[in-house]
Amino acid sequence: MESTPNETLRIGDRSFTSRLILGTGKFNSGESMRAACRASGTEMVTVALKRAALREKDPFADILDFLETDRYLVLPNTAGAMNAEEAVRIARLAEAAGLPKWVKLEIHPDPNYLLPDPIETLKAAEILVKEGFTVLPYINADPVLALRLQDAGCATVMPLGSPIGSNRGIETAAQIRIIIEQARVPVVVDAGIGAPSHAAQAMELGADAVLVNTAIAVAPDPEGMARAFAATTHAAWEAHRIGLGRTSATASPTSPLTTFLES
Amino acid sequence: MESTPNETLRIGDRSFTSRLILGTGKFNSGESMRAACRASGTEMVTVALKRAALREKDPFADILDFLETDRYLVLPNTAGAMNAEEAVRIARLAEAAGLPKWVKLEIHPDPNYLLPDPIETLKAAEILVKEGFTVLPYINADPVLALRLQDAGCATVMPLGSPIGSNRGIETAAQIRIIIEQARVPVVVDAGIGAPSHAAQAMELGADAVLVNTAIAVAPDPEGMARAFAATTHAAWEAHRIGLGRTSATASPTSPLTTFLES
Amino acid sequence: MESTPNETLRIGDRSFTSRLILGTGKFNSGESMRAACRASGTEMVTVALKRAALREKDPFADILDFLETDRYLVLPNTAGAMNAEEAVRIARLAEAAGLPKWVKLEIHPDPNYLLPDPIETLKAAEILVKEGFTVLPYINADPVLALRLQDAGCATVMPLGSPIGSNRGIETAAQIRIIIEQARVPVVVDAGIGAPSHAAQAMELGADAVLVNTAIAVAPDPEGMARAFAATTHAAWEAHRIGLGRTSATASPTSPLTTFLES
Amino acid sequence: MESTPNETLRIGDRSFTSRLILGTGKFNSGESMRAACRASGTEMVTVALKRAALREKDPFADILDFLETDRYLVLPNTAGAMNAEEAVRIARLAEAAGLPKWVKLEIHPDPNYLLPDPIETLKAAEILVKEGFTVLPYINADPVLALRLQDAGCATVMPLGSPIGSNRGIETAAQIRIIIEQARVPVVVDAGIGAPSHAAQAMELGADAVLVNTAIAVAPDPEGMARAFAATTHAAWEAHRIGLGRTSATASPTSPLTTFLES
Amino acid sequence: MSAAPTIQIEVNGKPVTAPDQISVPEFLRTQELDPAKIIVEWNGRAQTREEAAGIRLSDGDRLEVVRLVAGG
Amino acid sequence: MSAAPTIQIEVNGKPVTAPDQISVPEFLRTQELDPAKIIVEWNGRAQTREEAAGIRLSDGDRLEVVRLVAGG
Amino acid sequence: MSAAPTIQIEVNGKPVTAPDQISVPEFLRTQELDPAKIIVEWNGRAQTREEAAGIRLSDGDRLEVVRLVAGG
Amino acid sequence: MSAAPTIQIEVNGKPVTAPDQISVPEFLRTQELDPAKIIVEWNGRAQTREEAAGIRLSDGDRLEVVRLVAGG
Repeated sequence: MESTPNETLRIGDRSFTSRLILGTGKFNSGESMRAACRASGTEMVTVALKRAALREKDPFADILDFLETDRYLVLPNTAGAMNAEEAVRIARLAEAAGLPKWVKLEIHPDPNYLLPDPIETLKAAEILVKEGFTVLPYINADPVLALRLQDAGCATVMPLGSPIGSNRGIETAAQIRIIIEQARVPVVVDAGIGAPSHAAQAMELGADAVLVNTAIAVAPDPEGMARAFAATTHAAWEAHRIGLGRTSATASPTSPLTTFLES
Repeated sequence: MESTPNETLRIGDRSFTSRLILGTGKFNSGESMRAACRASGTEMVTVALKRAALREKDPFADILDFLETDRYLVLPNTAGAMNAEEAVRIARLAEAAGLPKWVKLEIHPDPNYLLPDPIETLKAAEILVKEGFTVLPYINADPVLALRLQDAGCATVMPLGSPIGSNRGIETAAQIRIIIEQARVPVVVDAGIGAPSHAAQAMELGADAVLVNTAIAVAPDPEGMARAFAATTHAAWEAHRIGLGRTSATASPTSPLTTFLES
Repeated sequence: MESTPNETLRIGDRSFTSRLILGTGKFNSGESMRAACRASGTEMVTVALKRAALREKDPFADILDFLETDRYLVLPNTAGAMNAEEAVRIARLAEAAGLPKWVKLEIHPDPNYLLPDPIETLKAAEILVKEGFTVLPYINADPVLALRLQDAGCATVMPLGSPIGSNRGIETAAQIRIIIEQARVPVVVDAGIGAPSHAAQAMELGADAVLVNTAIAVAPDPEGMARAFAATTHAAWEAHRIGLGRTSATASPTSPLTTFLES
Repeated sequence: MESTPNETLRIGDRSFTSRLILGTGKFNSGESMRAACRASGTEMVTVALKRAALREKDPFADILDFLETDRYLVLPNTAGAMNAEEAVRIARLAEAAGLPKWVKLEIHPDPNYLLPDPIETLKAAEILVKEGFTVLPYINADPVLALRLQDAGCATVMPLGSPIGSNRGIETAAQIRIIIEQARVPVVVDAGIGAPSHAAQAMELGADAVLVNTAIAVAPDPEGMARAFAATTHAAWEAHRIGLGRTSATASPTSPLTTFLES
Repeated sequence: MSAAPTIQIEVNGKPVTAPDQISVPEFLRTQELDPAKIIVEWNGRAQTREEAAGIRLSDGDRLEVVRLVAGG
Repeated sequence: MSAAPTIQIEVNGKPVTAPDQISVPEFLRTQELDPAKIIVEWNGRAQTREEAAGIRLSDGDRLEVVRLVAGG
Repeated sequence: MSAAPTIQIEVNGKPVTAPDQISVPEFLRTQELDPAKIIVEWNGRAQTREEAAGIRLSDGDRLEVVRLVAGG
Repeated sequence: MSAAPTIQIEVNGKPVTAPDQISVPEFLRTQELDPAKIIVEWNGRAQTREEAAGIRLSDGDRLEVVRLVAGG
């Protein structure tokens, strides 16, 4: 009876009301990023780490200047890591930077498709969980891998819908459905979500949250787009919670049809 | 910059803020229908006509007792008509009943799939337009038929996504895209919309509105479901207005990836 | 138990062994067209009519010089007709040219999508059937229209998979399935068939034949491609005849799995 | 210019003319299995290993009695293995049985979906390659895993289309396309291929072969179905070799359309 | 004393007997229908409630008697 | 000596001048078209080649002159 | 006369009693299995039929006894 | 007077010369980097800013010098 979600999303030791996680890449200014984050109502945003260029002023100042860290959990990712060892080092650097001991674990050596490496991801997850990190691994939509990561103590699994930034939506619906059916931790669909209908579809499949970046960041109006994704994500989550109908092979009338005006 | 639609939907001589039209069939009580209509924020609801049973108390009283007719345009449909002549007679009866001179024209003789008859629909549309009706025809997703109905003076075209009540969503996306590209009147996607993601997809294709009935009426919580559909429909409409990104064959990184920790 | 189709396809008063109809457009030479027709084993090929250019040598000589008319029924189409009247005139011209009194009825006024006009098509079909033509109408995948054309005496219905020459395959599967289920005449899937898998899918849906043109004519090796389409079409027809299995939501093992090496 | 494949498929140190691999499970008799294998023209068939029941006559005698081992490479699978160690033991048992030192490596602990375990599969592959086996691993359609298995020395990768025995076809087309694009060994699409059109689609994506079992074995006429799959697989392979056309958003006429009968 | 004359009319496709010259609203009430909720087509022409109130039925008249209901 | 009389006819929608009473095959040949490959509609009616051979053109006649071509 | 000595072995995960020093083919035959159709893993190592023919079983041995079957 | 002794260290994979025993924050400032915005891995171990402040660099030390940036 209320339009805001009335069950919280529990990841690790934290609770979230919002089911939309925002990536901060690709915005054309810190201001537009801040406005979009605010408008989205998100409670978790990702950041990356990058080698500092010596003797060169970075144009984009410090990202934390633009993130209202009291509003959001800042989730560092391990983008750029080519293997488990590098991912672990990045996670530790993020912790040393004073960020929460959480990590979006992503290891994708191929530069064309940015698809995650299942072997290295599991290896890194095992190490990081042991070190006390709350680990959110980005994975291909592989149900067996998802189970192994849960067994290893990951706080979520984050299967992809389609390649990062491709806007192609949920091409992996059949396998995401299985992941959700078998999951003992929240399932966050990440990557490829390019339109509100994609976010809605993920939630209707039973996902617990979605992570969106490109579709909002490069929109002509990131703030408006953030709002649109937030509204859709939560409405579809609500619809899934209420219970959607089954599909049928034939039609089913919505008006009385019989013996009308047959003379 | 505002989350409510800031452009109105113009059909015939009327303007609408809401882009969600509700069908009133299949609710299990007049009260739940009224609550869902209200929660949806709709401004147009459909009704049907049915032969009265003699000497038999109709269980569902009068539908108008449950419709707040000051809030909604009540749109009579011609369900049950087997041909153009019957559809025209039904439209005239609805007008005689004091309803607005509008009609959702639907002629679907086949009881299994309830798919509309293009020939009879055009024939009836020509007559009804001539008599001054505002005609909203329910059609298969046939772009040439859509053009002919517009040429005949129809106020909208209402292509189907999939069979009525099937919940299968937008199976006709490619042809709906063409209809929208060529349309000179609002395009309302009707039939088969079984989940918020379907409504969102329709709006992202560029539809001007959607008509939903079964998915809301038979939901365990019609009121909550109506709210979910309304939020999704308008958010996706907004996203389409802002401009969604193109899809790509490869990935596009959201984090800096180069030369990181490669030692 | 035999690999060649053992039931014939009956259209009008003729029987066909081949279930692949070839369009002759777009070949880059008469010779390659002839070779492809031969390799395909087809028994029906389409031709078009075109205004002759006065005082101008037509480059492509006479198509009949390249068609072995003893092998194939030559089926004139009405491409270029903007309405029923023009289609009827073209059909009569084709008959006057000495072709069989058959016609592939196609009326598609829109130059971008070449989608057929249901109203004009039915009107022309009624006239042509009355004049004794064997009429094979090209239509959108509209089940009600398909029935009306059958009622009017058409010898087949030819629903499209996707727009002519688009190579997009069977985008209209759900409605083609209904057309086939309700059909009393052979159903020939025409347009958009760009790969052998598309032809196979059409036959597995239960189609009686497919018409292919672009995918063969513009292939680097039209003869080899014709052979590939022919083999696929007939193999898939045979598979449909034998009976394909149902899909299932879960897996079903093909090897014994229980209690093996569990120690 | 010839209808039989004119390039051979090279796996390990063997060459194959047929691109259809048959699974032998689920046939209702040894005779029907033999007939289907023969009719398919296959050159490779899979078998499984199973604990012998003590003091119990096995009904199905010895599978090798029904396999013409001079015609086919008999490929043992590791179905039933729950982890790498068990898979390795099964492979060694098969070798001890006198089968070729080849193995279809499949490790799928989940009984509902039979989806493969990427971690255990890579681990087993590394061991078996080192022992001199020709390893054909069954995997989810994970491009990064596919590359790692190739790096480990596997002779093919065998990504799934959909769950084993589900007949759902190629639900993983986008990722199989990437696997094929990046592959340095033959790609064999395995699992879920339930109709000739599915096999054709796999070949059109560029696969080197398909493995089919359920769809043939449980067909009312396995022999005829085997023939249909063989014909389709090779025809689609040929079509892919010749080169299929691109898809287009609009139509492209196959008949001359301009200025015809416009008077 | 003779009985009141009756007529045969067709209502929703079925034959019904009614008193001659009965008004439409009165006829509806004899059928336990509320004239305020009913729409009537009389000999093929739709009638507003005001028009219907003025009609007196004659032998052979055809009526369609319909109501508004829920529909999609 | 007077010039041979000519007529104005419409061929494929365009005005063309031709000798009066010229037969259809002769006319086609003046247009460098082979009558054996051409099909003619004369004043709105399709003509077989035999019929066409017997037609002599008069002022105001309308001809459609078409051929068979490749088509899908 | 003393009874022949017996051993306890594990076959396919279950305990089985067998005569001491029985050869693998003989043992299989006591289990109504055809040694020519069976493949044996002995104490964790796969054995060819030739190797298996030379093995005599001792107390505590573990056997996996498998056959080739249809599979996909 | 002798010049101050210098060391060779590796920073982000490249050789850099620095004064011996320079503290990490000082070194960063010589590179025009703000120590408050930088995270340092020293010889393979991540360092908090407090830890980094206490480190003095020696010849052969390896540093990774990173910052937080936008990322998805």
